[in-house]
Amino acid sequence: MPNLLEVRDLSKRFSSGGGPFRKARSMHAVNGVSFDLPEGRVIGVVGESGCGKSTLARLILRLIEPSSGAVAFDGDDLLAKTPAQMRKLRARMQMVFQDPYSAIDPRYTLTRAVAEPFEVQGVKPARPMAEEVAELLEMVGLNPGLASSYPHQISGGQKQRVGIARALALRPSLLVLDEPTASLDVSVQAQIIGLLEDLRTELGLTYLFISHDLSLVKYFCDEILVMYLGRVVEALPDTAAPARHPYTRTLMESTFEPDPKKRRLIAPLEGEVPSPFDLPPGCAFADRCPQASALCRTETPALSSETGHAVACHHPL
Amino acid sequence: MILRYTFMRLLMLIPVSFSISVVIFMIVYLLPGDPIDNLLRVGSSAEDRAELVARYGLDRNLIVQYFVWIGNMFRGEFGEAIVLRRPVADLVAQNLPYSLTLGGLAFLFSSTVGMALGTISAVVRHPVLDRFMRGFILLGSTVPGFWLALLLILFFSVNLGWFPVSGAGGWTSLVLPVLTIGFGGVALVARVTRVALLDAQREDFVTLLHAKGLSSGTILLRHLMPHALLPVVTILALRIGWILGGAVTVEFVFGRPGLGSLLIRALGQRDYPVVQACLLMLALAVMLGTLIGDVAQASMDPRIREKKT
Amino acid sequence: MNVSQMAIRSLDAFARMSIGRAFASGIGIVAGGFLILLVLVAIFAPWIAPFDYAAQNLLNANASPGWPHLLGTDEFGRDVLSRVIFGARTSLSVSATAIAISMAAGMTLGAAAGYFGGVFERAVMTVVDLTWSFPDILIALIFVAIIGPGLTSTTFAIAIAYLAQFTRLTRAQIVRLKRETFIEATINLGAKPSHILLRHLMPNAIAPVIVVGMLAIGDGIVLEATLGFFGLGAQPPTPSWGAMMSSGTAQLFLSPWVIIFPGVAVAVTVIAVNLFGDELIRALDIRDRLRGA
Amino acid sequence: MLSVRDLGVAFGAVEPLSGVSFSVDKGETIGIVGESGSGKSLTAMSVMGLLPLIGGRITGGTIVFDGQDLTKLPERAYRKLRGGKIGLITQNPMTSLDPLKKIGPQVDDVARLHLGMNANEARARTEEILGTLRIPEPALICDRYPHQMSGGMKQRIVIAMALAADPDVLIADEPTTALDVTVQAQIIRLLDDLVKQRDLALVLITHDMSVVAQTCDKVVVMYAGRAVEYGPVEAIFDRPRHPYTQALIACIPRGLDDTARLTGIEGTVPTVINYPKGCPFHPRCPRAEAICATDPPTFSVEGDSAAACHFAEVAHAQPA
Repeated sequence: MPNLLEVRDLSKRFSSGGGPFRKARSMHAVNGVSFDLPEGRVIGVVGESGCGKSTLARLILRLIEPSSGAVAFDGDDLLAKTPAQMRKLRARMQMVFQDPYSAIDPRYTLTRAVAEPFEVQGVKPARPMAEEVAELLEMVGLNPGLASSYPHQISGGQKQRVGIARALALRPSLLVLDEPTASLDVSVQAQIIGLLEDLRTELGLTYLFISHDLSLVKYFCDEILVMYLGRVVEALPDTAAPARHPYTRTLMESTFEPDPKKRRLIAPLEGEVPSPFDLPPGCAFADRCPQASALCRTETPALSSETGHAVACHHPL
Repeated sequence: MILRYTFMRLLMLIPVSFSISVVIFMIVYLLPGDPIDNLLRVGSSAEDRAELVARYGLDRNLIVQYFVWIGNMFRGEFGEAIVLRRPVADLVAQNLPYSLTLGGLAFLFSSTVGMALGTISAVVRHPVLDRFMRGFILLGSTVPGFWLALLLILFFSVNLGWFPVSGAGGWTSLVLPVLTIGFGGVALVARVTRVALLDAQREDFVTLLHAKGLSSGTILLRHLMPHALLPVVTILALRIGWILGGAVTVEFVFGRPGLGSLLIRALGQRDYPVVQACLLMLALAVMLGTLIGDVAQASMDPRIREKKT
Repeated sequence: MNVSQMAIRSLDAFARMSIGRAFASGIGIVAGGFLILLVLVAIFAPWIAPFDYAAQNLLNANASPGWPHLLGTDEFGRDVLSRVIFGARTSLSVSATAIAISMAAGMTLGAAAGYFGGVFERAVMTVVDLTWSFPDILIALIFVAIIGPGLTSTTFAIAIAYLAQFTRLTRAQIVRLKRETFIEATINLGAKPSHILLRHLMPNAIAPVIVVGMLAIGDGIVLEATLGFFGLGAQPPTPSWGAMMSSGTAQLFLSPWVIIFPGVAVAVTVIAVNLFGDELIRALDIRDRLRGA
Repeated sequence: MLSVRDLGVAFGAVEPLSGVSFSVDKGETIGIVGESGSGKSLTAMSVMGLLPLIGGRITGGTIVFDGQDLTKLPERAYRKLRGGKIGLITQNPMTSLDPLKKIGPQVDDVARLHLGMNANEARARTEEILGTLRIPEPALICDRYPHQMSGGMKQRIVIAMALAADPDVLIADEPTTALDVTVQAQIIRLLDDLVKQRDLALVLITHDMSVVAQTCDKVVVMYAGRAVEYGPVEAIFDRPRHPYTQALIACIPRGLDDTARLTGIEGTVPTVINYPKGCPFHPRCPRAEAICATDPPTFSVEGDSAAACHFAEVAHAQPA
């Protein structure tokens, strides 16, 4: 399969403060991320809060301008596009957002919300709009009878379905899913995940799935990128691959099995994700890593791959 | 920490006071007619005019003029009142104490009574009291001050004869003005206190305070009040400027001397040096008010202390 | 799309429902009914007023309330009731015009500041915050002092006095809305900035601004009355509630009704405006959005 | 140690909680699990006697702690229990400490209130407890403000407050929901150790079946304000008899070692205003029949566990 998305050395640096009385601080939210997403595959990006996974999603869709790096969508260099070209292209790369509760304009009926993509892109659907909207609602498992409801009249799970319908209205090829189930109840989360799986096979979609939940990512994705403080520390070629980075292993060990017989003695990792501002040199994980050596505190390990399983660690497992 | 914050906050006043002084300085130029005429009494001789021009450098460009003017202001030389024919500084010095007394008392009255009423209405939560408070707050924040002043005069001074109708002799003459200004202030402060307390009660950490076994009284005094005070202090600080400047109407109705009535008379008589001086004083009060408010807030809230420094 | 069109458009099913709900409570009916009645009185003043508001009758000066002068007469023997009725015209129209100007300008400034951000936003907000901390009466007084007394300058003075409020509020709404997911989602659909601003940001921001505008009409009436009281507003013989009280101070002891009734008119109107505004806020459920702005 | 029988709670005319029972002993952890709106947090508030704070009241049932019925306890006596004998850990560590006060005094309060200590003794105790919770440099932390600390650290402070007076029961309401997974593991381990070392009775309220599987001895599954199934953790996971429990377990993605497809539960989680009649789960239940829509099911007991389902007897024959 050809690559639908090629991300090369993508970085974003935010700087804050720098007022007359404050010291400017800078933060590498995303730092030199590269990966390929072949058509039809699902890549999961997993990491804890502040690891830059959401920023990465927005950089790829150019909702935030990258500081450096390149993104190619279907062979097209996205960063070379003018704003008008970019707007046109957005029809083919859509996103489902984390918070379904504010993902629809509260003043829009579902019909208007689902028809908005056509209005925005100036596209006339083949069928009458009402039919098109009903079809889209049905596609995401919503009763078309809800079409004239307002967002506040439906549940969180239903809102997320509307969000998916909006994203799919223009038949995109790439769908970026930014924690689409993080604010939903477990039973509803499973519904949405099931729906996304169905849609993928039905419409031949390619997904980039962002999540903090490793077991969900393992269930849903073909490949996994593990991020820590802006960098990809490990790229698992398949979900069964054993962890080679100490952080990935910790992440796996911190994720419990839903089975009381598989209880384990947790040897918790000390400390927490440090502030992403003004990071010291070396591996960002060194302070919490049981394997860390002097080398780790001076030199940042590069993401290197042997046999397709890349890891950024001086002392891989 | 708090000293550092105060210092930073003072530094931030420099650009603000600069822009305010420029606006006040520009008033004479924005007026229709010749700015020099605006500063001279009618029928002044050519010599008077020449002297004024020389003193303020009025023949030079605006920027130089501004610096001459602001320099004079810093030395306390506010110029000569056109109509009253006295140094403006004297006029200000004469009127300021009246404003400060009235403002200070009204401020004290509205903050203490307002906070007390607000706290009671937030804690007691009785439907009748609630309705009464809402009615009071509504009246206090809608009834025009000058009309209330007139009604009070009519009732207490004319009908009952308890207090003098006007003037500034003795403490009795202060009662009605303080009540008039205080009425609106009490309503405002009570409303803010009430809302802030109710908000604070809804905070997550309050549940945990109860879970620690603290009594409701302790929680109210030691934890809720400090939180509720944060917005109250902001409002009170804003009120400092409002009470001094907003007392215009009340001073006018009661015929009291003060910055407000000085300003309104000067405006009516087109006595611009006086207008400029009054505005400068009021602006100073407003800025001082916000400064005090911000510093007070910072001293109560560690998060603000750190954010700004 | 201009502001008034936008205001009308914003009264979609959602908002119409809410205004209906504001009328649903007892207080809402009384306050709203009173306001409608007042507007009608102002419009049809010439047909309702029992006397000519300007007709002097020095022989019948300072007459107490009774027949035929229900609310008495002033020092020139003019009918107080008729003057209060015609005064409603002046007070309402001046305040409403002023607030409309203020709202339009404030919304434009605030929306631009909130949407574009950066240096422009900081410059606008510095000025706005500064004027905001000054008493509105002071700002209005200075303005009237500069361009002279009269109804036109009163109108602009009120507009300027409340400009800061509308700018702050609109900006706060826009800034808050910009962070909502649906804005990002719509941008990601390929929407132009104009679509975002006109179809999402403004329609969502407008409800609280309109409600505050409605409340500000009450404040505007008080401010107009105060300026009129100082003799800086409506010039004789134009009747305005404030001006009536100004000329009445001299007669305070002799004929208090000249002062009491226009004052009652101001107070009752402002209270009605506030009560109805409060019901609107509740019906629209926007109390939280009005905080801190 | 703590035993809740048939608890019912009402806010005005709304009854968001009814017929909830469970008990927990020293050294034992019971999990109360359910989705949003299932009433699990209300259960915590009821046991803490904090319902009046949010405008609710207990309408029925008993909460027996140490031999006395807490529902009849006067507020003054209840205050001695809260923080003294029963500690509470709340969900969001970011907002659960007073932001205007330093950490030290906030923790000191507990020892001063319940152990009658003076300021110095209380501070010594605070530092000791912070130490046992593996918080580095307790003396320094006491002098900090909440906003200067990370979420995991704040949650430890909250735990320290709950532990300061050596309570018998700890109620933890979603203690790790707001935390990152690696920090969640730390906190779960910490709670586990505390239960063992201090012989605590822990009531762990959570929406996460994996957390329950990892830590609890017993489980109560709640749905729409009712307990629908309870029993020992192994029994619940091995042979869930209530269709809701079965579905809830089936909603957890388990990775590649499980080929079952994730489908979720049809329909939406009911809210207090639209709790269904009869069995609360019937609108979403694949096995529902006419009787489920009309008659609330009673518990069918089997060994130590029980399920409130009309078809509980046959249900376990066909596990999820």
